[in-house]
Amino acid sequence: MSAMQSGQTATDRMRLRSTLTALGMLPVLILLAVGFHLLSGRFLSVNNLSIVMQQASINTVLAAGMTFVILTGGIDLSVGSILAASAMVGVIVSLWPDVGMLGIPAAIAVGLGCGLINGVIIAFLKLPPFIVTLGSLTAMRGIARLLGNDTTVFNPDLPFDFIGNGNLFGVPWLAIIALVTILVSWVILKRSVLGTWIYAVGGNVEAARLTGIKVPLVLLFVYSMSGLLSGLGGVMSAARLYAANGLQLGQAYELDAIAAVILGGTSFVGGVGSIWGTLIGALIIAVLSNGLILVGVSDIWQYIIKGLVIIVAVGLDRYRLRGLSRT
Amino acid sequence: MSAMQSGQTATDRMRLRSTLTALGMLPVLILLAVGFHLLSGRFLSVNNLSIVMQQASINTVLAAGMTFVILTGGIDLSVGSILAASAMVGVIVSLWPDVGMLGIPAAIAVGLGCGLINGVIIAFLKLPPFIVTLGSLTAMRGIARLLGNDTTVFNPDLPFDFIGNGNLFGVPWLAIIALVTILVSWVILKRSVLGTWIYAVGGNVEAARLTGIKVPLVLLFVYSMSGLLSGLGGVMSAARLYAANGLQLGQAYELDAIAAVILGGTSFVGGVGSIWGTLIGALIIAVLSNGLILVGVSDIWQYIIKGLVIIVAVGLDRYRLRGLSRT
Amino acid sequence: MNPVVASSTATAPVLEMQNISKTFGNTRALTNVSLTVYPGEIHALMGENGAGKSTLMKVLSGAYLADPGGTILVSGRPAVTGDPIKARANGIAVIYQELSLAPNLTVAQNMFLGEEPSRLGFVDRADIRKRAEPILKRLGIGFSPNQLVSSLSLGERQMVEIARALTTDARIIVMDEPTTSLTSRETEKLFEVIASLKAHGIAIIYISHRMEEIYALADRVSVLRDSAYVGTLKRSELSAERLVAMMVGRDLSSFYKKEHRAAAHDRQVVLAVKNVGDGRRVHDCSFNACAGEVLAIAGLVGSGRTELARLVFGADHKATGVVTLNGQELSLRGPHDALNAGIAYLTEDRKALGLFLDMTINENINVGVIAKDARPGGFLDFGKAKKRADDAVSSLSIRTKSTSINAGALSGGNQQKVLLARLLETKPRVVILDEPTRGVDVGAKSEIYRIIDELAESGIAIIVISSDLPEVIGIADRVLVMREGHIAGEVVASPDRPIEQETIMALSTGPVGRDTMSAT
Amino acid sequence: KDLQKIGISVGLLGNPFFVATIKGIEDRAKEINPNVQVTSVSADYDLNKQVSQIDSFIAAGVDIIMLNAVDAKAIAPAVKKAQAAGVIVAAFDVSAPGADVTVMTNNVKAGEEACQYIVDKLSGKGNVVIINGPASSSILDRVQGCKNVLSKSPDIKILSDDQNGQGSRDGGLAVMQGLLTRFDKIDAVFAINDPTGIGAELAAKQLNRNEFFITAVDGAPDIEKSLASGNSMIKASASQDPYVMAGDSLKMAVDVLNGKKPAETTVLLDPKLITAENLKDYKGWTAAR
Ligand SMILES: Nc1ncnc2c1ncn2[C@@H]1O[C@H](COP(=O)(O)OP(=O)(O)OP(=O)(O)O)[C@@H](O)[C@H]1O
Ligand SMILES: Nc1ncnc2c1ncn2[C@@H]1O[C@H](COP(=O)(O)OP(=O)(O)OP(=O)(O)O)[C@@H](O)[C@H]1O
Ligand SMILES: [Mg+2]
Ligand SMILES: [Mg+2]
Repeated sequence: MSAMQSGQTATDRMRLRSTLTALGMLPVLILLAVGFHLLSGRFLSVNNLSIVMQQASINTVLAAGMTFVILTGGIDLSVGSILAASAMVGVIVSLWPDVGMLGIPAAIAVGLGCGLINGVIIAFLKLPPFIVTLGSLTAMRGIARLLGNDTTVFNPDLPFDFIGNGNLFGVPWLAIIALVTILVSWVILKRSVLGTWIYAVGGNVEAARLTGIKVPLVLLFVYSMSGLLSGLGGVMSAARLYAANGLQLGQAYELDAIAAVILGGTSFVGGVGSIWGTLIGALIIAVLSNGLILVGVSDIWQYIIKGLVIIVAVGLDRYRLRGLSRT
Repeated sequence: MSAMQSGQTATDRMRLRSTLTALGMLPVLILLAVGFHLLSGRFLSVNNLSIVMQQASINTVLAAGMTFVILTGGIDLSVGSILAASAMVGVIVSLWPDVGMLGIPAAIAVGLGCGLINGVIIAFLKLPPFIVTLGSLTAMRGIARLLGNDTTVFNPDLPFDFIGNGNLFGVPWLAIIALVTILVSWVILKRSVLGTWIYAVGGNVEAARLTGIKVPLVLLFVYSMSGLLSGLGGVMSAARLYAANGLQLGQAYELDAIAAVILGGTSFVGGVGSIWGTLIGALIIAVLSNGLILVGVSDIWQYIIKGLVIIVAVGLDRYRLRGLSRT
Repeated sequence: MNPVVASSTATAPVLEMQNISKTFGNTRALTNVSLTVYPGEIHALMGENGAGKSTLMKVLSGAYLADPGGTILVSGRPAVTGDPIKARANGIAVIYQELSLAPNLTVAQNMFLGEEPSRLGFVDRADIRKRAEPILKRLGIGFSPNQLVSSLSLGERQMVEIARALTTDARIIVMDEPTTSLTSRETEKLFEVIASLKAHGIAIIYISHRMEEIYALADRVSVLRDSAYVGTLKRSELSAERLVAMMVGRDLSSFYKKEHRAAAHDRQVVLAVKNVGDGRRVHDCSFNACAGEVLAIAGLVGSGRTELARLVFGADHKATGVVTLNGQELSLRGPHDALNAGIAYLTEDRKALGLFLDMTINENINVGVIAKDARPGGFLDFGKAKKRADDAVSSLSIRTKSTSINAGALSGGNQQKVLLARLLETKPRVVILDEPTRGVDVGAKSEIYRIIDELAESGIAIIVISSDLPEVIGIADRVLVMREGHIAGEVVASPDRPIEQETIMALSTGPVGRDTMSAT
Repeated sequence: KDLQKIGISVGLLGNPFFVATIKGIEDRAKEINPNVQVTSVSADYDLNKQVSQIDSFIAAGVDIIMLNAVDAKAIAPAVKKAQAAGVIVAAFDVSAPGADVTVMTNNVKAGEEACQYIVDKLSGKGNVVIINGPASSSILDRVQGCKNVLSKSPDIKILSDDQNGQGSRDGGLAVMQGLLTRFDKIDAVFAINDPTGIGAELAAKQLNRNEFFITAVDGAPDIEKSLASGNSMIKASASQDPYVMAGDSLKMAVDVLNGKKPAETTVLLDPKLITAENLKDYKGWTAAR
């Protein structure tokens, strides 16, 4: 039957399309990497790739949390401030004699706590995520500064510095943490009940409610997750720098995280997107920053080129998917 | 007939509701103003109110442009960078002997040009506004720095400095410009055909397309408008400061502008909102900054309080409107 | 079947569409379709869900650009295609199937959207009002032109769509399922309007899945099947058998269920609703639903049926009253409580409130039960889900190649069945179906009736909200009629005396009762 | 006239440097009037914001505005406005044209000292990297001072001077990682401030590079720790004394308030190069005074 046949090709197209979507910006990433290597002759060295992975790692972790949030159609602007506050707590606790390792759980707990507060306000008081997290962006920044009395706290003997500077079989711990975060997120999103609910809430929140999904709990989860991962980001940042500063750390990180998510093909309206895309998006951003330094482009031109590349990358992606999409 | 009657009461309720919505955060604004006056004893002086209006003016102009954009369901992150670039051009041109006044049209033209480019990419190439304007946020920042070779350009005899520092019958020109911007925006949004189309595109883009509205042109208009108003903001900033700096000027202004719009009750999904709300939102932000300094709150606590007030304000607003909305 | 070619009428055709094809990616929506329409003719277009009717009309209206090769002649002159404004200038007005209103604009603004009366770019609001009011009056519309569309019920929105089509001096008006959300009274009004349009020589292309409307209106009927033109019948040649045969290519024997179930009173009451109201649109409603019974709720558009159902389901907050299930009082904090207790609800607005268009059919069917099916730790059980989805697809005859395509790609009738499948997976004891056959073709409709029947047979209490009176009468054991948020009366079917349309109509429009007055 | 209210606006409050300046101001002010009200705000390097803050200070009726200008040139009109309203403007760390008094570190000299150390250590020959920062006057001065010295030694080659480490550990680390990959052999690094220098050191440690050493400017607490540890790659930092600097500025401002015009309205404090050797004599920013 011809209807059947066209159904078959339709399915094929769907599959092709979803593969391409999942692949997302990978071609762009590869293009950039090869381009930088040709220009600098040094980009594709093991050493440099490990640097890029490190530099991408914190943004990847934040962007993973942001993916959860954006999939539900929300946004979390407070990740940078939460990161700063958690890093402060992490370093401060690390200075406690003997139990310095507690800095890790303490920082993560702070992140989780902030995320929970965001989540409660958004899910139960039903206030718009943009404003709520803008508010906590500001308030948490103040708290982060308060924590250190507005100075840099530092600990040259940070007990968990291996996280920021160590390797496991040559792979930086930071990169491992980022990858594990992505994997866990993938499992949650694609293999768990909760993941389906997250997509459902993002796709059609009214329908989700009517099918009996407890929308507030789902929202609470995603904002808590984003907070928790910001806390983890705080640990990573503290471990990398042996220090934290309440005011400067994490400024504008939310923009990078959101950019990674959107570059990765996740839709702002919610319900559509994948965590692998986010990883690639974060890598693109890191490759750009690192590659432009390697090539020796001056700071000013780095801005201009970065901006243009971001736009062109999304443009290429659109172009690639055209003809496959519905109209 | 009772159907008529219930239709009548429904209309009444609608009217009440829309008045309340239009009123929006006004009660919060008044509350804040009175509160600060009681605490500092100086807030409600003519002098200080004129300062607040001045301080709110640039953000108001940016937020007006942002209102257009957000009403169509988009976003414009590049306003701060465009403002910086326009201000640079404005000051540089103002240094030309004899024709220094050309700085004003030059700066506005730069803003308009940038807005047009954003608009073309978003409307015709159909790329997501967030990424496009994030790209131009970055690229324009680079260009703004390039314009002044990374230094401050300065003109102590700025020919149009009256804009930034002069008064008309005691009202600062900055405030007048901001008010006129709001008025013009209101006329466009509520009285013109284009305004109806903007709301329609934001409310249901498919429906707008089916009725023959040229959606790309509407989008082009809103981003151009936002660019143009950013350019105007650049002129205002240059006139106020007699100077411009490509790197520092306008950093994170987009967040303030968006916050003003959202505080003003405009919805992120597009189609719902009013320009008066935006004005009130911008005033709230300015009152907070000014009032907290007057009261003598330390910088750290200013952050914390600002963040909380933003959240509480929206919360109050929700609470006030509850019972009027459906569920 | 043998296609019947229309005999030419005396006048020249106002519209000739020839060899129109349209493909979406790899989907053929239209294959060489031709259609000829004469002035003053009501030309019905029929076909199953997904046959291509709406696509053909969107090509006509300029919303889609057809594949090259076809031509459209309006009054003998070739028309520019692919441009909604040009099409409208040519005198073509369309009431789209998917409501295409901007919810945040007022009724009047929507009516004139895209061609606002204006001076120098400023909206002439006086003129808008002046032109809107007579049209609204002509349609008997009770709400104000200044009301926001977002505050209207689905049915009211449909009236706005119709009003919009009447704002232009159209020569051809396309109505793509205009009555799906309308009750008899509005439908009658619409038919009056159609008659007067016809008298003025305006051609109407009328798409509907309701046979009785076709009988009442159509001068000629063209049928599409699987994206291709099948044939055209003149009014004199119309018969249900022929139409159905042309549409489906097979016979559909029984349409509505005929034999009667045992009378309601000797059944056990499952759901008892007492004095339920929301303080705004629904007041003091009480009724019972029994196991194995089909209870219909009829009423005019906006009479509050949907609201009542949502209150019972816990989707909205009750101001008054109690809901009792099997003698146990429920405290509903949300739909999840209702679903846990065994009450399921099928929404009337499947796109906006029902489906996850970007999720697969499989996910759409399973989303309500994945938590129960999950493996320890909350992990999805893909095997179980696939089995459920496949079973549902075959038992409800959902027509799709695979359950892993997105629900958004299905035609309306099949989407409805996906929603039904989701609802049935929760094993409910009470099922509330809000307009279950809206926009669903004859074949699917009869399958949905069959499903309703089987559910009733299995002892589930079924509440059907419907604006389609023949349907209500055909399937219901008992009919509640709502008027202005109150239950105005109840009509019980008995073997010797079937329910009559007039009874329901009288109850739904009749004089306002005393209790109603005092409550307003 | 009594000292009742002081307003402080600094570039970026989260920097420990500015915290020390604020402490310096507060301590000196309390000595004069224990009930003085001090409000300190951060302009976040935004000139518009700083001008707004000055406006608000004027409205709040402060006696003195302690100003760390975001922009050394462009702040002029705001200074004039404040003075017209009868407020004394005292600049510290960064000059502000027209300010009643100015106390700042000689940043050119700081750059010169830090880089003279490099020249001496390298005996006038080698590859040097300058990690730049946000283009503010003090940083421009430091880089200028550094280049003044380096240019006197023709055998010293500047490999890179246009990368922005944002003046932070984070930025210094990221930029240095790139630079280390780009250049196989570096002999010395000049970082425009201490956090940048520490970031650069972290990068080098990670990549196991130790063929070079680092000098910086500031003398911040974390650099003290580094220098003290003995195995640090950071060898010297041209230290400033923010506490004294800001305190002096306030004292001079109070004099002006009381009608005593100082003979010299601008005071340049000389930086002091601290190294592992002379560290024990160094007071540091956070020392109790
Ligand atoms: N925008 C689109 N993109 C891809 N396929 C489409 C699109 N619109 C319609 N189709 C497909 O074209 C076919 C015809 O759809 P159409 O909406 O014209 O059917 P219809 O006859 O109006 O059905 P119904 O009675 O359910 O309204 C269907 O298979 C549908 O899935
Ligand atoms: N969002 C809303 N805001 C305000 N009033 C509304 C809203 N939605 C519906 N109403 C009003 O509530 C009343 C009842 O609506 P409801 O949807 O329950 O009616 P219904 O009988 O199901 O009609 P329909 O068949 O049109 O769906 C209508 O008068 C309608 O105008
Ligand atoms: Mg259709
Ligand atoms: Mg209904």
